[in-house]
Amino acid sequence: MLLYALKRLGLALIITAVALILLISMIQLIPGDPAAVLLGPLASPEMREMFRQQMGLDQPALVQIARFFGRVLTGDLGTDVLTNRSVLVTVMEQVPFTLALIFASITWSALIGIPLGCFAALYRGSLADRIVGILSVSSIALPSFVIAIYGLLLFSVKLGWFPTIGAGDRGDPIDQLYHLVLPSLAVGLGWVGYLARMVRASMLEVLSENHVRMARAFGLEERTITYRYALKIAIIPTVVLLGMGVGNMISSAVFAEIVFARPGVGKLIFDAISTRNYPVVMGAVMITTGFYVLCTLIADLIAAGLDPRVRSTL
Amino acid sequence: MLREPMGLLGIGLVLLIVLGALFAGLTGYSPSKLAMRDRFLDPSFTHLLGTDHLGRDLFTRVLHGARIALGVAFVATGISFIGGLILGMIAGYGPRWLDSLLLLLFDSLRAFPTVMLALALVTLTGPSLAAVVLVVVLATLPGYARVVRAQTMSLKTTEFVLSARSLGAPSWRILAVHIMPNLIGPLVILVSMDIPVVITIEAGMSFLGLGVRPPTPSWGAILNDGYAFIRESAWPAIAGGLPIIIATLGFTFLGETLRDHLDPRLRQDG
Amino acid sequence: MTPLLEVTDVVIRFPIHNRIAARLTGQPSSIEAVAGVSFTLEAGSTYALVGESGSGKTTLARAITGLVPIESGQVDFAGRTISGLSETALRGVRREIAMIFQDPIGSLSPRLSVRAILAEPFKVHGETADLDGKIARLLDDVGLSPHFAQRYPHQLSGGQARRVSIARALALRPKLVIADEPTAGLDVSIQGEMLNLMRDLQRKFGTTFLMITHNLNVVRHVADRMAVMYLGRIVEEGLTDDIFKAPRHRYTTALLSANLKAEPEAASYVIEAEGETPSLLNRPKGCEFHPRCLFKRDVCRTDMPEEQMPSTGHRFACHNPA
Amino acid sequence: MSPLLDIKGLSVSFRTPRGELKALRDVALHVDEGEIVGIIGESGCGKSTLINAIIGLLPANTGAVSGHIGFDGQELVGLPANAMRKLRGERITTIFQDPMTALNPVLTIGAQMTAIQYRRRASASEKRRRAIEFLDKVRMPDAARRLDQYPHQFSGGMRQRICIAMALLTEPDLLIADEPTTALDATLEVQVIHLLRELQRDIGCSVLFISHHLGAVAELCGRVAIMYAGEVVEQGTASDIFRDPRHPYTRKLLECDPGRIAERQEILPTIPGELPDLVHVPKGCIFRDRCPERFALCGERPPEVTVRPGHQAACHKARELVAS
Repeated sequence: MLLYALKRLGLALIITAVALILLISMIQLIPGDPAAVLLGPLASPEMREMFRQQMGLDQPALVQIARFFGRVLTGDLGTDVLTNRSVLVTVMEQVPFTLALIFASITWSALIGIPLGCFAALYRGSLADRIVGILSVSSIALPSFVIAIYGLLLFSVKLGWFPTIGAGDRGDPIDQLYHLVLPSLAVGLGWVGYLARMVRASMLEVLSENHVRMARAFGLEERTITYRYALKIAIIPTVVLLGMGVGNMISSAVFAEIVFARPGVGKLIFDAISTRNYPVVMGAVMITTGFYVLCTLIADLIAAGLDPRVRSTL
Repeated sequence: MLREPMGLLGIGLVLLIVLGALFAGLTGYSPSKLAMRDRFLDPSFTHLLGTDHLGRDLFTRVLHGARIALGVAFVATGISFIGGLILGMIAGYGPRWLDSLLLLLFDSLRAFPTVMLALALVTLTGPSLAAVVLVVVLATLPGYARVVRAQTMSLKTTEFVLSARSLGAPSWRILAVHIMPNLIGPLVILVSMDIPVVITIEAGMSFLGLGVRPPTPSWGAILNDGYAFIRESAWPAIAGGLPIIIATLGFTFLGETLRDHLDPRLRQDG
Repeated sequence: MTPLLEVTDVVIRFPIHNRIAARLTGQPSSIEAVAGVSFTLEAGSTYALVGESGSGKTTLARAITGLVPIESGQVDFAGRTISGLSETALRGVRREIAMIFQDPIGSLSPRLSVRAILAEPFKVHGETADLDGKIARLLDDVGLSPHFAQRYPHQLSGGQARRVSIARALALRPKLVIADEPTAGLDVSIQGEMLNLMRDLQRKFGTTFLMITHNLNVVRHVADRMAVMYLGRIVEEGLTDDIFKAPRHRYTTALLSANLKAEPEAASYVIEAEGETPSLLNRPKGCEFHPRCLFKRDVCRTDMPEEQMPSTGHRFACHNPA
Repeated sequence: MSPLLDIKGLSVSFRTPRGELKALRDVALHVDEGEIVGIIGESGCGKSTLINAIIGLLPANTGAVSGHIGFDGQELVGLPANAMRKLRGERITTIFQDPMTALNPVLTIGAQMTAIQYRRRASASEKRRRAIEFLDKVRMPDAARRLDQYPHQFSGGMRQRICIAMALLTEPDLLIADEPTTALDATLEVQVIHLLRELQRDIGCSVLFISHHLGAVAELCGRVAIMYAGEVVEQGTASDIFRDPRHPYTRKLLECDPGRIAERQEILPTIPGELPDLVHVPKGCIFRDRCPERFALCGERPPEVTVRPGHQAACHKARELVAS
């Protein structure tokens, strides 16, 4: 297990590093002058030249990549062009809002999705299973931003039940929760379906395995078989997929933040693009990517810990 | 397949989108010509979905948007399909160092949440249709390549591949005759299940202003316009979301039914 | 007689850990699946490699045609060294040595028709003239009617699929056919058919057979010579009749006594081997069979037995032979 | 005394896309108390369906089930699932073919062995003690320590021993062994057979031993039934069946077994032909198409001929076909 964890951690670090390098290299690979794109058509040649020097764009490509990489390793993601603060600080200010949204969404969707998946697996082939199946594929298919806008339209604009913008008052948790309802509905709805399908599929796979047949031949109760024998195995691949699904959730969160004008990393990037605040965009992309890699790493480690076949190896 | 209600519904919805794209020119309106006197009209027989903040017929715009959505979906998935197949087979069958290298590349690309990839890329290139296609390919291809690679590796050790090798068959022949035919089926299922994802990415990017430039009608852009004026009129927002819902649900239902029929693992009798 | 195939001191290793992991776990970085095997195969004869799971017999068979790389040792075929050849250089060799794999249906490419499967050897070696005639003759050789050409592997029964693999193996009239468990997965009533067919074809074309099997009953009826393998080594080797009449190595005797006869009142067997084949990760010291041997002596625990050859053509490695 | 397991006229069919597949037709078989009965059959003979019918675990596409399965006076055909479940693992236990997949990979052996004792009113430590006792019985070295290990830490042979220990733990009346040695090497197979016989004597249960390996059945069983294409074609004591078989299929099957052929032979005997299609079951004798003895009467379904007390063969010529 220790060996596995080390290997997996090493891999995560390498992947993050390569992802970073890819990101930095994109500036080089993409044709055109980034200074022109980033500063917009109105910038004077002098401004562009200054920008190039500032960003180190006048250096050879490899030097730039190496430099940038080196700075990132020390936690220096550059300077916020607008406020002149460290990008790291700017981004980290917004992280709690996004995390709150993501965790709220994961929580409510897991509470509904996982039992729904078990239920569908137990009553496979029944009408209820079919209905759950259709609803879950539909909820996965529907883009979160469409749900967000329709939700906004119906519940905020027409019915006036929920607030349309913001994250609520700073010192008022109730108000903050109130502001979370619609965004986390939009972000989490797809996850309910995703979870239900994952759990159902892996449960069905486990229930068709030989050892389940053996457990039945020993007269164990269906309840024991489902919860003690099957779920313990089915949960392992589900955990891995959950980790991978966080990527989707980050994307959904970006849209939800924009639609509901909620502070957060997504909103930050979106606003930074319109103000051509290029270091903030890159910094935020790096931090969310790192967060995503971390989530898959944690999920893989939990899954490995749940599996004695991996756990007992060194 | 036609006997299943879900498949039938899927085919119906997809057909609606495809026909819409084909006959988008027959509505009698231009998708981009302004008519400021007709702003925010509610739906009627002359304007089936009403008009937007610039007085353009939303129905016409939605139909033209279908062309963009379907075009991106087919071009980008086609590139991803072929690229994933080739790169996956190279990784799975080629030398180990190449496999490690490609795998690292795939996994690193997969480390980006799709929206982040889109945001980072478009900041540098500026919004365009090509950028949308590039984002879709970068977001989907590594996943396909990984699946193809895993399958190639397991096929590589099957007795029928060993048998072909023991005959002296060259690598290209083993890949083309014995491995590829066993990969295509599962990959087609996988890719067809991803079409709604691609439509979502395209719509999402134009919603964020990262896709096609206005005034070209894209569903995401229509939705964004509607969102901006949501307090003036609900119809532009509804009109932008509706085709996205129809298309993603239609392709999902179709893909699901297709998979249930083609995936031998899910069939009870062998 | 001249030897057609000569295998000398062949060692095959499989990596199991990379170097860092091996150091951390204290396990070796590779295992020896085949640990120094030598035997000679006369042209026109049938030779059987016998062993249970983990004996390395399948690995050895695959290594002969270069499907698995060998670590050291040498393989000579028809007077030419074929070990260590490149894939391209092996192509000519593979025309002369055909293989039949274990799984009757799984060893046939699932998306190809029987016709395409049988056409492949000719296409690979560029002999595409009169393809249909050749395929028809092959089907006839193995007793399948011509309409089988249109079928796909999953539409065949185990016996029919096996016939197709035999036809494919014999397509280019190879000098040597290596058959890995040719009767595995087949019912008793069909096993005989396959063995008869292979014998017929051997008579007709003078083919040499190397057969890999765990089924002693099969060996007795078809093999001229046999070798018994245990943990990647040959523990006993000789004429089949000699070994069946007077087995010497204690593993061979155990294997023979475990071959249960369908005769109810026959004298009950004696279990002559305890426990199970140990893992290749920790080979026992001394004689590698000693932990399971009922006849072990002290020397068996410490010294690996030397190979002895009391009579010509019968060799074994045991401190306390039967 | 009535038999412990008494199967009469059992027929089972499956729904398939091609139509109703009649997997078992009019099967009669009994197992007395304390007896070991062997069932021999090649692939497709219906032996797995027979086991599944007895333990009430037929697959979802099962069609009609008719006839009787009497177990200790209780009718098992049509028994409610709950009542059936009460018998399973308590009075009827099963050992399966593949020991590598039969155990739950994420639970320790100890957890699995205590879980199946859920009906016993005993403390956890007592259940554990019993598990250790039975692991000792199947000669698991160091049982107490190994109880806390997971299945993947055991070899195939050891896993099959664990399965045997689990099957005997509840001291069942009937043990069903479904090809328990097929996945094992020959040197392990004899060990397992030896162990089964020893423990059967110890516990005194009845055993239904299913195998396609004639030698294994001959070694272990007192009585033998031969199945072909969903029917029991012959049954009798082991010595009757192996010395004086009366059904042509049994005779051919024994002839084909290379283990019984003493001298090295140039041409091995075979049974030409294929299994009949069980969707469209042919009229008359099921073995007719492949039978060397067939004659005009074989177009009619053969009667169950009693050759001698306890030895039946379903063949028109059963009385004439004496051992040569």
